[in-house]
Amino acid sequence: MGRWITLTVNGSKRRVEVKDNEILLDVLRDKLKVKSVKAACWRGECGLCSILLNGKLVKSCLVLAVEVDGSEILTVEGLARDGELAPIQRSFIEHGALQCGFCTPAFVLASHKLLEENPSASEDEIKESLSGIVCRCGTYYEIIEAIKDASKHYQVRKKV
Amino acid sequence: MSFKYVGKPIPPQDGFLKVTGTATYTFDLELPGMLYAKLVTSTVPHARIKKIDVSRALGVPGVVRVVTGKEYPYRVGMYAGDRDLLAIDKVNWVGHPVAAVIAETLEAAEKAIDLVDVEYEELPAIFDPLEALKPDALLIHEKMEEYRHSPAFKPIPGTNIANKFTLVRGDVEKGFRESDVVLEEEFHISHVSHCYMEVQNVIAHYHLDGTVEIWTSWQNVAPVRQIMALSLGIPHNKIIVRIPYVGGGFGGKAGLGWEALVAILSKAAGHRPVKLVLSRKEQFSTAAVREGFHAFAKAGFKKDGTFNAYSVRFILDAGAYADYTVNVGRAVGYSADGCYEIPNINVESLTVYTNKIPTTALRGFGYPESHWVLEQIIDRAAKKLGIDPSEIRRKNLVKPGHSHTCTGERLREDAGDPQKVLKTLVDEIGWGKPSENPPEPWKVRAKGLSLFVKGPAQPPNAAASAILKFNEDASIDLLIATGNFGQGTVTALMQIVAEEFGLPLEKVRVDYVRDTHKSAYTWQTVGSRGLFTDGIAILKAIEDAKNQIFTVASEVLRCPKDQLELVDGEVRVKGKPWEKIPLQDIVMGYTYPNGNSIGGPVIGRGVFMSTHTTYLDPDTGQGNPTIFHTFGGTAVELELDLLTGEINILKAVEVLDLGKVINPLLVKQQTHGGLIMGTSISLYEEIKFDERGWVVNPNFTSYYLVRIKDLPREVVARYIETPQLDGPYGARGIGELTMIGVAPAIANAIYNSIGVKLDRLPMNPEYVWRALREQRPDLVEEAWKRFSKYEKIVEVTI
Amino acid sequence: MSFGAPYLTLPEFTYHKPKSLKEALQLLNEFRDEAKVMAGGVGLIAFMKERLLAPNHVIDIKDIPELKIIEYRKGEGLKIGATVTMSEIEKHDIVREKYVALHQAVKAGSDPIIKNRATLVGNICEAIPWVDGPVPLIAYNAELEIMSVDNVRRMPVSEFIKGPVEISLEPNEIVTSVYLPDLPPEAKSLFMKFNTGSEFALATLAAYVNDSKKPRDARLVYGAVSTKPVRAYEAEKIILTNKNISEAVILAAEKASKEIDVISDVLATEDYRRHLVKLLTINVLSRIFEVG
Amino acid sequence: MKFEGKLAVQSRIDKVWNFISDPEKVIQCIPGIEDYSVDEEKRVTAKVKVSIGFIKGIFHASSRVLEEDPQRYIAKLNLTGSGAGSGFNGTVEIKLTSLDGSTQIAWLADVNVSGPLGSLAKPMLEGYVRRIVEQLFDCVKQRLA
Repeated sequence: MGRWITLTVNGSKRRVEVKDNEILLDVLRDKLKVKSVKAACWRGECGLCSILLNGKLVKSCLVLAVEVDGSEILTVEGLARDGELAPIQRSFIEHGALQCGFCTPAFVLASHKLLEENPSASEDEIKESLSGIVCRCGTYYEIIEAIKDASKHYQVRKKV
Repeated sequence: MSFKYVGKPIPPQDGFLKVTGTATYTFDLELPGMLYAKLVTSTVPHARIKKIDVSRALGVPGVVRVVTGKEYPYRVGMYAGDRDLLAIDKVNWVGHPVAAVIAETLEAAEKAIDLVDVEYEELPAIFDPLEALKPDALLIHEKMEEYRHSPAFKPIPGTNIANKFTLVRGDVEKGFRESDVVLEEEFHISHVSHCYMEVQNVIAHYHLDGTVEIWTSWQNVAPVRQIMALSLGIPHNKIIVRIPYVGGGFGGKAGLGWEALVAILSKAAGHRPVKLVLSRKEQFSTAAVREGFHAFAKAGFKKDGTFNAYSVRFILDAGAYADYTVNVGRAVGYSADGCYEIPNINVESLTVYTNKIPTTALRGFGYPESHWVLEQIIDRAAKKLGIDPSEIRRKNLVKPGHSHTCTGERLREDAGDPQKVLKTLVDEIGWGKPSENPPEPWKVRAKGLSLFVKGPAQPPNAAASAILKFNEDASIDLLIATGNFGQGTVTALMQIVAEEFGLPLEKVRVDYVRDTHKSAYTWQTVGSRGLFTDGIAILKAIEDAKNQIFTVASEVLRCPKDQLELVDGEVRVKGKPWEKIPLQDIVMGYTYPNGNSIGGPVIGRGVFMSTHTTYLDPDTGQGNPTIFHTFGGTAVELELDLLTGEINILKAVEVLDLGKVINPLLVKQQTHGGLIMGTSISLYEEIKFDERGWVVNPNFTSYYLVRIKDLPREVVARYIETPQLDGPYGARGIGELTMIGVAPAIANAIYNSIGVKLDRLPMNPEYVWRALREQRPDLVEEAWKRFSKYEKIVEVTI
Repeated sequence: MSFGAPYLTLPEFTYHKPKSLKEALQLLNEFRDEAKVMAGGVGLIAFMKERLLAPNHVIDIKDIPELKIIEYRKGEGLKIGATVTMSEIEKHDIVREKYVALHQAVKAGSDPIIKNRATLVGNICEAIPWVDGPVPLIAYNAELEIMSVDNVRRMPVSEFIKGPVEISLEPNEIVTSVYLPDLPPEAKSLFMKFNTGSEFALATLAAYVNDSKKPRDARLVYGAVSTKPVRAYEAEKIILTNKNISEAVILAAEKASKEIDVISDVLATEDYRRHLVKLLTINVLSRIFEVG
Repeated sequence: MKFEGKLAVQSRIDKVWNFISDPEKVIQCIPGIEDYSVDEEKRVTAKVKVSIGFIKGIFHASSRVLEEDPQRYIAKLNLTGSGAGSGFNGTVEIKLTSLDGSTQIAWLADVNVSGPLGSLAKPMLEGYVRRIVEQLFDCVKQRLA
């Protein structure tokens, strides 16, 4: 009844049996135990289940698991390298850009992606790129500050 | 005095786990052998249940049990024990849980709920609390007299009134007669949802030996246990409630939750653990939300602006179950006077049942409602009297040390400095200085003010405690129960501990799981009380631990205790810093070189008990309801589009007298968060119902939350530090405060500038557009002319 | 039955991922009513979660090479394949420079994360009254290419959408591409959306004007105000014939707000929408004609 | 949503009444009916296949007699049902009048649809319900003919 798919999740290859009607979000959380991927609406409105799917940010509640066989997935668990936080992660902590923390994985991941693509993102660009994720605690000003502050590290990276 | 940690912008101590995605929420937890529950909910607003047929549902592979209300006819609740676990014989709103399916997978449970056949015999439904108050109205709760309720409340059996609060002070009729100007106004608020991101979810494991283990996304452990013990009759020590990280609460995870139900489901399913996760739709239709509200106010002022008499009637639309809303009704009642001295005041606050979604507390409960009314009344009076809104406020502000609140409580001298709050607010917003003209001549810019005061709404005996335990290396485990759902309180409390012992912050640890079995007791983390009550308990625990440490050190150093001090993790003799013992040599007991030992492991304990609060008199509402008051104010400068009705906040200023800012980074974060939530609720949020009582916008598409692109352009947060002498380092609470002033400040800005009254929330574009057309057709006409003849093409960004 | 579809999981179906259009069409021909075609999946999965749809088969067309194409040919116009995402359209140079209304509608259509999956064709086929995609397409007189195993046909987008959740598509047909006619260099188009306090629009307008032709060529298409995008023919006529543009803009706005069908729903009432139609018309047309 | 309509049937009023007031007979005329049962109080429960645009779903519906007056030829029914995540509820009133030899059936329906279907497709539900009712009475007309 199920079929086996292969995914690379945060750098490690995973094989998992899924049913055709299973949502990627649920497979990541329930079967692969990638619990940083949260959910709050299950229909593409809150953005908390955002992941990088083959380098593109998508909301995993609107993706079937069977369609992504062979794909590469990056979540916030995969950002830290060799025990070192990514600059955006450090910046989120320093600027207090988190309260309850439930939306934090999605915001961190989306901010990281934004800065990798556009290290000198303007405030408007930051706002536009994060408009699909909801933070009910209202930590938006701090998130913007954290991104602006972290951007210097990404500018350096890009030059290298 | 200079501190190492207190008053410093320390980053949130749970930040690392949160940015790496490793912070654990109940949502992330699974237990071995766990089953999934899904609720069958009512599709009709009011009906007798004639028959429930579960046979088809039981046929779904993977379904273990289907439970209905008749099997477990318990009544549960925190303040009002008016709620059933599952509808017993009657459903009272669309979304009322009627049955629960328990299955091996969520998918099987979801399939099965469609196959539970419920036969209803419909009854007439009441959707408006004003209808519910009519003498011949149908009773939604026919046996109200049988419900358990806290002594602070007054339900009226034989009516739909879940709580009646009355407050009388002075002679209001005489007050009106002696007033020069009397206004009568009406205000309304729509239902809103808390929209915390982590939905309500619970795991319960009812063991065969009668022990119940609970994991839940809730604000506090103790009330969960208390509700379960009282309503299910399980002894307290057989209930273990654990709360890991919580994805937001805002008061919506403080009252009655699903724990008792899920515990029963676990028992019914053969004592296997069961998890219930609400969907967002169920959050909008089945979980409790903030109540709807009507207010009818009459206010009398003297020519010089003196607020002389105030009579107000609050009608709360509590929905099918009132539980926590009875306390909201009480709080809205006793906070009716805000931060003003009103000699003659009369308040009636009715919490009324209707056939709508049940309701509960939301950030500031009662206070945003009372201030929505009062702060607009002030501006309307100011206009009538020709007095500036800041001046009329200045004139009527309470004077700590002299004034009495409407409950007759004499305000302490150290309660705060409302005049300074007002002055700072007025300065920061540039009150009196006209706004710049907007680039588009069909828009207007305006400024508005609002002041507020708030104390924790709690029973008089709401206690807290703390246990502080040293480890071998003189690191500290702090066992507290204060909920951790984003407020930053725990970081502030850790700062206090590190400060007091002169230890690095890293040496203080608060486990992320709150546990009735392992954490100290605190009544609840609500009402902005955590830092204050638990902070005091912690300071006492520190004192207790220090005393133990000094007792030993005094013997070792041969020096009286009062000559010792704790500096940088060492006990030193004052003035002789070379005579010292490192803490780690004492905290497990001191061992002399020969092996003789004295003292022992140091465990500090401390409690907080409010000794000066009282119940309020049932007839007059007089007494001392709160443990402290925090004064604050919000001012906004906004731009109103006269053609679309859109309101755009250009600048928001918030001033709070916090006594002492323990952590400026996190206090600012709370202030910003409250301003944003306040903006969202003021301008957009509203649960809408259709004529059958169905919620028509149970999602984030048509129930709009402010997003990152909708922020006020500029925010300013200023803090005044008038120490609260009994507060930890002089501090007062903040969490809820930050939201209260936003809505009235917006409405006041518009009223002040163009005289348009906005009486209901939310002030969304269509509502504002209607109000403009009705109240100022001339302005709209003028704006239209300017717009249609506008000479410049305006770049509108899409 | 419970209150309004509170599901987190999907109903059961069999998933197919054909590698060619031929294979996809054959599958669809076989399953017909029992099947639904999935492009980005945004609408389909949301509809399935709501239990508004419960197909037995889902045919995912993402692997079909020819549907991924977006290309412009001078003299012919722009072709956008069924699986081209909104992000790809938004970034496309020709779209940004030439098909301004489409670019603006895509930009404003949803958040950037959704746009990485959502497709324009999917947006059209959902036929939800509040979506933005079809509105500029109708203003451009865009057509859809629709295929079945034994037939290929073209149909204007305006005729394809019949009403909410109702489209002109046989059970064995797939919408393969959208064709936008090439535009004369003088042509101007703009799109504007009013959605304060809502993820969905309360009203949108896409306008297309070719001022160089005599008489002028003008199309005004309003979205989110009615059960489907609607054109204001009478208002267009005012634009076509009136010599005084400043005056024509106002008259057209008045006319449009009166002539079109407008509904009340959970987002806004009919009154307010008619008013927004007026404002949008003036805003958009003044900018097109650079009235001043 | 309120709808009303009238149609004439070439049949005697008592014959029409006997048909109309017999759920077993009327139910056969409901478009998309898949399965049904009738109890002794004329309470009908039925499974109906509904398709509105591309949305297709099974609705579980039931009806109950609220009022039946064979003297005045008036019947009033309550309808409730659910499907596609949505619910509906309403009343239908039917009144027969004799028109020399033929009979006029006048109906008045008041139906509310709640849930996703209601908010998504309310504007077109009107047309849909109208179509269903017309088909139903067309069928009644044919059966009586």
